[in-house]
Amino acid sequence: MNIETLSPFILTLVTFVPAGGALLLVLFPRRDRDVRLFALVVSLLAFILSLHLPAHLVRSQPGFQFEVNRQWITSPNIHYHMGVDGFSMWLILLTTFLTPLCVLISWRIHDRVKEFFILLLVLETALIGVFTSLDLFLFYFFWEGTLIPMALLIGIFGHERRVYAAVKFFLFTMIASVFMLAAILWLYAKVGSFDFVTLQNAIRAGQVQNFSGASFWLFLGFFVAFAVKVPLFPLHTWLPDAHVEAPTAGSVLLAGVLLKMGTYGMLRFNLGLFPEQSQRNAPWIAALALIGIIYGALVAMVQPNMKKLIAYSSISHLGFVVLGIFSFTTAGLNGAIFVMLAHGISTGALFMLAGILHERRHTYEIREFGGLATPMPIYAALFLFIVLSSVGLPMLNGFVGEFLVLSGAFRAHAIYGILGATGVIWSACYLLWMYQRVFFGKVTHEVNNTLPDLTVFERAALWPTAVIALVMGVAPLLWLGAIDPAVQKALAPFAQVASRLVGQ
Amino acid sequence: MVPLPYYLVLSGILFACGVTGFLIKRNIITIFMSIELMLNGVNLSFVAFAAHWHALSGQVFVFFVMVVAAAEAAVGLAIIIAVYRTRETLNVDQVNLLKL
Amino acid sequence: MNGILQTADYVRILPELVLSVFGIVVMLLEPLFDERRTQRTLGTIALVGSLAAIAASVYQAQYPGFAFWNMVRVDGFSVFFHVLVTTIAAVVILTSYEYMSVQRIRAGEYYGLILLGAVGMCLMSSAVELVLIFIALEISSISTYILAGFRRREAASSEASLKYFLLGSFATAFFLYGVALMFGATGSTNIDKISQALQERTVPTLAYLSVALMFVGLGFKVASAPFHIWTPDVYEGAPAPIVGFMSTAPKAAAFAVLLRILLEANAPGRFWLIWFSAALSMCLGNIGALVQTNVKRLLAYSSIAHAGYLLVAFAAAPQIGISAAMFYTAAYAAMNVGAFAAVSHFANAGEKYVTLDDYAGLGRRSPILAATLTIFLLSLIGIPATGGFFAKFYVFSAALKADLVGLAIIGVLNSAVAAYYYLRIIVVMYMREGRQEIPVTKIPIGLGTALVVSLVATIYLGVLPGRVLDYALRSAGQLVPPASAVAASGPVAPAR
Amino acid sequence: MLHLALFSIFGAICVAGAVNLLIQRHPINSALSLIAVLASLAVEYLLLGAEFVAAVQVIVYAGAIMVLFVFTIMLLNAGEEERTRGSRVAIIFGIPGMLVGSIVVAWVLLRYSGTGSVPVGALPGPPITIAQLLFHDFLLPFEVTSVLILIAIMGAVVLASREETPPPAERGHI
Amino acid sequence: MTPNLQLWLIPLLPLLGAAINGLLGRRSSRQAVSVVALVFCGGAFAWALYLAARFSSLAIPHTEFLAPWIRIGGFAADFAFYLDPLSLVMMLVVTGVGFLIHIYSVGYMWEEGGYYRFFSYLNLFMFFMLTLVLANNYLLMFIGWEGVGLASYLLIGFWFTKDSAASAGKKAFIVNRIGDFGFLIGLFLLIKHFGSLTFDQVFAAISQLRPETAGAGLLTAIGLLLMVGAAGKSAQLPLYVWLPDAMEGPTPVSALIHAATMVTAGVYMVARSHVIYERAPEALTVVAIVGVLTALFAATIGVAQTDIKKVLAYSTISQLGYMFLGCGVAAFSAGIFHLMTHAFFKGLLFLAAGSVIHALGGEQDMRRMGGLRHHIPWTFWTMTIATLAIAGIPPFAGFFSKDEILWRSYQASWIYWLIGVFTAFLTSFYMFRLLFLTFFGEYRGAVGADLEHGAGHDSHDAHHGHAHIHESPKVMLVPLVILAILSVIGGWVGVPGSLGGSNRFDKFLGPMFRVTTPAVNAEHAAPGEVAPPEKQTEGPEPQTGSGTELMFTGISVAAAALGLLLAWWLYLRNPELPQKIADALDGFYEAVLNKYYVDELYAVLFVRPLVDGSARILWRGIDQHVIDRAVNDSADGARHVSDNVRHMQSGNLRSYAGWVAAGAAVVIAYMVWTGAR
Repeated sequence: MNIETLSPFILTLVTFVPAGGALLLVLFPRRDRDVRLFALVVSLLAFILSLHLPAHLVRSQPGFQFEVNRQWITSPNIHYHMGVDGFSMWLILLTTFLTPLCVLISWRIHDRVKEFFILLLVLETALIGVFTSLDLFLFYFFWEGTLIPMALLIGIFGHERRVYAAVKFFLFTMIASVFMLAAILWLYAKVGSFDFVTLQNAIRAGQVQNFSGASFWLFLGFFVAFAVKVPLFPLHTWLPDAHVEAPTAGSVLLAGVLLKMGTYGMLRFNLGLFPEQSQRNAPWIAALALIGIIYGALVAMVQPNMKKLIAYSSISHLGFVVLGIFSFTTAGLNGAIFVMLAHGISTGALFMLAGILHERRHTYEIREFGGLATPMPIYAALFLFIVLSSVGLPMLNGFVGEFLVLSGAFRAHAIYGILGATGVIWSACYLLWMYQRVFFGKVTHEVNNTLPDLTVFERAALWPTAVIALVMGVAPLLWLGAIDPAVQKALAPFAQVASRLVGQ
Repeated sequence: MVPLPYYLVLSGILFACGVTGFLIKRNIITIFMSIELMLNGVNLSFVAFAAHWHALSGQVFVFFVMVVAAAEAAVGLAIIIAVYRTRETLNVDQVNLLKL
Repeated sequence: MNGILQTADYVRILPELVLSVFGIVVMLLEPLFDERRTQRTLGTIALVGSLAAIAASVYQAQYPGFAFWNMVRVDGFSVFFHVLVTTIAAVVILTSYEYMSVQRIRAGEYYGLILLGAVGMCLMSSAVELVLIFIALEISSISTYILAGFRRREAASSEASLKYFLLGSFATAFFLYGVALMFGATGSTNIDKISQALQERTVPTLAYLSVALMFVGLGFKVASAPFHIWTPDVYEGAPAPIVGFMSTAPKAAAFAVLLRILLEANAPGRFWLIWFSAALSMCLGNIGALVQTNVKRLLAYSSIAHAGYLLVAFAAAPQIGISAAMFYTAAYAAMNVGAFAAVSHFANAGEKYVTLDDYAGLGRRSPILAATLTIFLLSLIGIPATGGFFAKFYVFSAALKADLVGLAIIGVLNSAVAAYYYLRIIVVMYMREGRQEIPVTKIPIGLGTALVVSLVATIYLGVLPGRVLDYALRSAGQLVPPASAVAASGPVAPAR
Repeated sequence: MLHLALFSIFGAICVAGAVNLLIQRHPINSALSLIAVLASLAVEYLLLGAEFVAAVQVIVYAGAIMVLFVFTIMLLNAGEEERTRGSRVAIIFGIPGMLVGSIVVAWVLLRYSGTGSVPVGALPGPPITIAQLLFHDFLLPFEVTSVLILIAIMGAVVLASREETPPPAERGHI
Repeated sequence: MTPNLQLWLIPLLPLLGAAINGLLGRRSSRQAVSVVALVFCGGAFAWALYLAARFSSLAIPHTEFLAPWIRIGGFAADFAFYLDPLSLVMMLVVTGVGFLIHIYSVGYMWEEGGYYRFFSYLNLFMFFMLTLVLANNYLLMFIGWEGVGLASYLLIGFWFTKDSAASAGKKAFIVNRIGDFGFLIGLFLLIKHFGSLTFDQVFAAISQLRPETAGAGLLTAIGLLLMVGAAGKSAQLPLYVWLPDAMEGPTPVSALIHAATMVTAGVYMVARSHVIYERAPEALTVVAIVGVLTALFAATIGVAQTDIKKVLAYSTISQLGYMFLGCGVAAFSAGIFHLMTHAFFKGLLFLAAGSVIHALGGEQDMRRMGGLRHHIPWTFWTMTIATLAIAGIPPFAGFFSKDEILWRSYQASWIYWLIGVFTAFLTSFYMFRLLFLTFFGEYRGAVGADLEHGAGHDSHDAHHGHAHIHESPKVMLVPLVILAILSVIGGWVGVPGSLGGSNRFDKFLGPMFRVTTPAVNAEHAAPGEVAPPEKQTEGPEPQTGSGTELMFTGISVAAAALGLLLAWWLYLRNPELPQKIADALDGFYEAVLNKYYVDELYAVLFVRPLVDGSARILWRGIDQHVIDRAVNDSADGARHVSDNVRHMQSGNLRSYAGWVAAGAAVVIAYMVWTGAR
């Protein structure tokens, strides 16, 4: 059949293939091995399907593509409206790319295998849905949809304090997102539609009555929900717990994709719907982002627990993203997206690596290790590679994004760039120190002498991330080419806004 | 010639007495009686209003109220008996198994 | 009104007729069967009865209009509640099968009372005459009083029944007083006449007073603060299936009455009354539930909170508000009946296992039951793709349409807080290992069906709520004449 | 004038009876004072011209319901009620609430104009007309009350019946 | 039309080698590994030579576009290479010295574990270094910049089981990062104001800037920021601390990375950015001052070191200081000249030292050496040549380059010169001290006795268990010899006019530094600037000064000779004297011996506070006791409230009635109030 005819349905397919797989999983396979294989196949299928997007995305055209828009519920006027642009497409690919790796890395799970993979696949669907949906209701639908499987993954398959972590995670995000719900409902009550584009036009045209009064609160409503997910500085406290307790695959998706939901939301909705408010509130948001960058890094530096360290490092990295977004510069936004992707890859890989270690030693405590480079050289090499990519070494994925973000931030306000750039130092500090403590020196604990090196599945899970990390660093244009037009479009309104602000 | 409000106030007083009884009496049966008292108060105002509006429907209403009262009485007393069987007391203050 | 009754008159009370006939039949047949067979047979008959009643209500929908000289009015609104109530009755009967056989409850009276109680509830939703409303109210109340006390051996059960009964009659007296004063204020007990009277004349203070008193009475029935106080005790003491019944059907009916009286009769000065009652109910219910350890009691508190959410819809603009409320009652019925069905199955004989600790590790021991219960709980939280979500969603959007931003904010915050205690149950079921071994029996057919039905309903309302919403919207349109809609939206003004 | 006198006398008896109901500590006394209240209320109905209601009041209430009460009291041979202080709330919130409420109500009622006064037998409620209403306009409620009573009977039977059903069977593991 | 020179071959060949060795090396034999490494590295060298041969016939500067890298909005940074005299020189030095050291390493590392790792790292380093010198824009340069940092991190930590080595690597990387931070900010400034990072565009834009337009301040800022980067990479004050520790790495690494090539990247970058510096005199002054101070400071420390490699390390720092001084006085070509010669003799010194260590089975402490000249003559002689070169004894390479720098610096300010000369004296002193301690006198060490030296050298010990000191194998000696030759003749390309030479080197490089220097700037140089450097920069040799220049030359040579004599007198004539002196001024001596406690100072000032502060205040303090606590407390608070609400449910019927009545009262009162209004 002609591949072009796929385009209208592709998003629906990509989104719901995993869920369908999960459904089949409920019904059919019984033996654990089949379950694993099936999950792998499904997630790979989703990945292959998602490859259709970059292949057929018209890069020159900034608007939404592969759109599908059907009436779902007449009253309230809810549409099944999906579409992607340069922003969301890559995030979808990130999701579909990471999920098979999660399946691989979770190969060793023995308890409640079926439930585990069902939850994983459902989670994937919800995540993809968040990035594809253009109807605010649909968006909220998927947004909340990610909550349950993630919470269950943490709570059922996690480690010692898993329940506390799961509940904390659930409540934090839940409470935050009801504010968004309120804002969405307000918009609906005034405009009578959940459609992103419609709302955007209505707001731009100023057809929403007493919008100016409410806009700040609406902005805040959305922002709080996203800020908790990111997580922005004072709201981050759920993240370390969630990460430490989550099973490896959970952490990978949590850090790799879930956090991006927040930044994506800021980009799409806060900037898309409330450019003026975004401009006004940029200072304190950027301040929080900077605090997050430095604070996260410094706290990460002193963590005795490997996973906690990585968790705090993601706080620091996501700070870059927020900083980039609220710099309102081309470089900043491009960089922000790129950091999202890069962080998704490298931190995802880091969590996999940590998980591999945990599988062998059942601890994340750094002092339990040391000198591991001797017993497990390949592991050490890959770990180093990923660490470097996360440190932001040029020619690896981390650098491009951070560089763009910082230069954008610097262009916006020199001080942003300068403070943000200190992050470059910190990241080197905490990651290399951790690496040294874990891998260098003599083997301190006898147990570690006998640790086996990577298994086939683990390699299969890790190599792709390494390769992608390299490619992203060497040929970022493959990504930026699609991102840049979307960025230009997103930034278009800010010219007027700026002028208007000056006017006032 | 009696002003209507008199009747109404009288009914109100009866109703209030009923409420008070519910609040202060310990014996379940007496509490139940206070409820009857309230109903009667209501009945009085029904009749009074009926007279005032020259609408007999008010009186019919009273009739229905009585029927209901009778039914309630039957059920209520049955419940009271059931409670007494299980708890061996008629003091409400001691019927507080379910709390918090 | 001429003196002759047409068949239409009977058609318009057909569900009630069917129900009462079957109720009587069940009651009469009871002595004819021996102990063992009685349960199932009578249950089946009762089930058939309620199904027939559903059919009757659907059929009845083609004959809208007044019957028995303006006693009852059949319109979309009443049909909606007829179907709802009868369905609930059917599901509860299904749920009760196993329960009865375990508890050795006398089936005849049990099913009879459910069916006859349903009669009262149906009448409540269709009656437009205060006399009839009062009697119907009493029917439903009294039957639930009795059902609450059905486990006579348990002190808790009879105590619940007593509390429910005394407080119920107490509240009824208030309601009755309100009716009397309304009769005094308008000279009529017919809702339409009342609304006319209230519109043409300047509203006398007496009317306000009577509305207040009626609100006390009905507020008690729907368990809205500050008249919610009885709920936890009664729900804890009463038999689980019955709690499922009385937390949904009479409530729905009472809400129907409240809607009729407040909106159709266009009761004056209701706005802030409802506003505060709603806010208070939500807060008290949710906060109270946070530390509960008894699942039935916890759900009781949650039902208070849900009454609050429902009242939010009342406070909103009439038409959309009514439809929102109707949808909410349906969704709430679906999930709550389901939840209590699961609870009652798990509670086992004598309702031993009702504390959170008992639920530990349920996810392992009987995954199906746990999964279904989880879905109901998620729906109660208001997670998308469940009826509960759309219910809340619709209510709050109605509130925001009416610019009740404050109330909406309180509402969403509460629903977020509420997530905590529902989540606790889920957490305990899946993330804790069971301590003592609790007998988990495999789900019997009746209960299974009940669960499936409510599950399907919950999901359906969550994924494709369109039809129900539209229906509710239309019937709400019939219920509220535009004139009163305008008048009613008057009090809304201060909210801005 | 006579009318007012009669009203006041029997009104006084009503209130006295009601108050007595509250202060009497033995249920029987309360029941008797309640009967007094009911009786004098019947007279008030007569004054208002509702003969039928008055009659029913005496027959149903005084005759049937109160007998039921007394019977129950005897059955459970309820004694003096001991003054347990189980509830502070009732005193702290309930009584004031009651007072406030009744004062407000009384104020409304008194200030409720649009009433003339009611002459004796202003609205004769002869059985005929009552029947007219009852069996025509109010036919449905009338019929429905039968359901109500049925329920009441069933309830009474279920709750009060003493027949021993064996205790619930414990389900074994499956 | 410019022919396609396939410049990309030069960096990519080593990368290929690195990849092959890195991925396949584990399973292949040492021979195969060394062949791969040498072939690819040598290929790059060969190609560089070929280019050099063709150079005169090329259109210079020559830019070669390879592929796009980052392009967003208007900004673009591509994979494009840039060939001009400067990069040619650097390229030749890097590939040439690099190649030699590769050869040397084959011998030196033969017994080491992780042989393939070593060579793949080494090739990787070559790749990054060549990218650095060939880049046509700052961002690509930054790739190389960070990349060489990575390579040095890997190579310093090559013996990762040794904690000191691991931490040294980390330290190097992080300190470099601090420098890079400044570099980055500089780049951001460039982007913000010139919208590009490509050398041509940036420099063109800058030459457009009239100094009276506020450009000067901006350029100064950029210059200073870039200087921070350079200081980090080239181990200048205050960021030099990583280099001495870096000696934990294998000696060839110290030779290649920490002496010959990487550390000179800073100098290269400053020279490359000369357009900026020429317009930012203040920045240039800072460069000069930092350079001269570093030179002196490091030299003083070098005097007291006992570890042979540490001495060389500090001398490296000091020599780098010279180079910066050169650039700082706008004598860029002189700086580069010294860079080149230094690459030769310092590389040689390290290799020779390595050969010594090799011979002694890992011994690095000069106090346990001595009298080796008979055992390892080749090493001795080459080492001597190198020492003479670095000491600045004519006609060895070091003499010419150092002398030129000193002369130029004098023209800028006599203080520079004075310190420079004194440093020259110190240099020759500690270098000859090293030479004498190592090769003269009688042997003080004990090879074969159990040696407490790093795990990395275990294999050495194992190999040289029999106590006999032996000359290194040919494969190690050949590079020594070649480098020795270069250290002798290397300087002759730049014989100054005063010595009858024609400074061909300067003529070769000079133009590219001269072209962009508009004479006008001379006047506009900031006031108070002693003898604005532009005047002299690369101006036609002031023949008049040749006399004075000769005199100064004489002085510096004298200083060197003096150093030699002093060393001889102290360490050969009466060897007990040093100890006496040390005791005499023990406090000061202690300080010098311990490198002025700079590391300790940094630890106290920065590291400790940072770590403790993060741990105590940020993590335990804010994160756990404020934020987390707040969250949990609010949860408890909710539970508390809930408990109170529960107690409404006293279970007493009358209380319930009370609530209802009260509620009813409120409702009634409210409604009546509304109605009565």
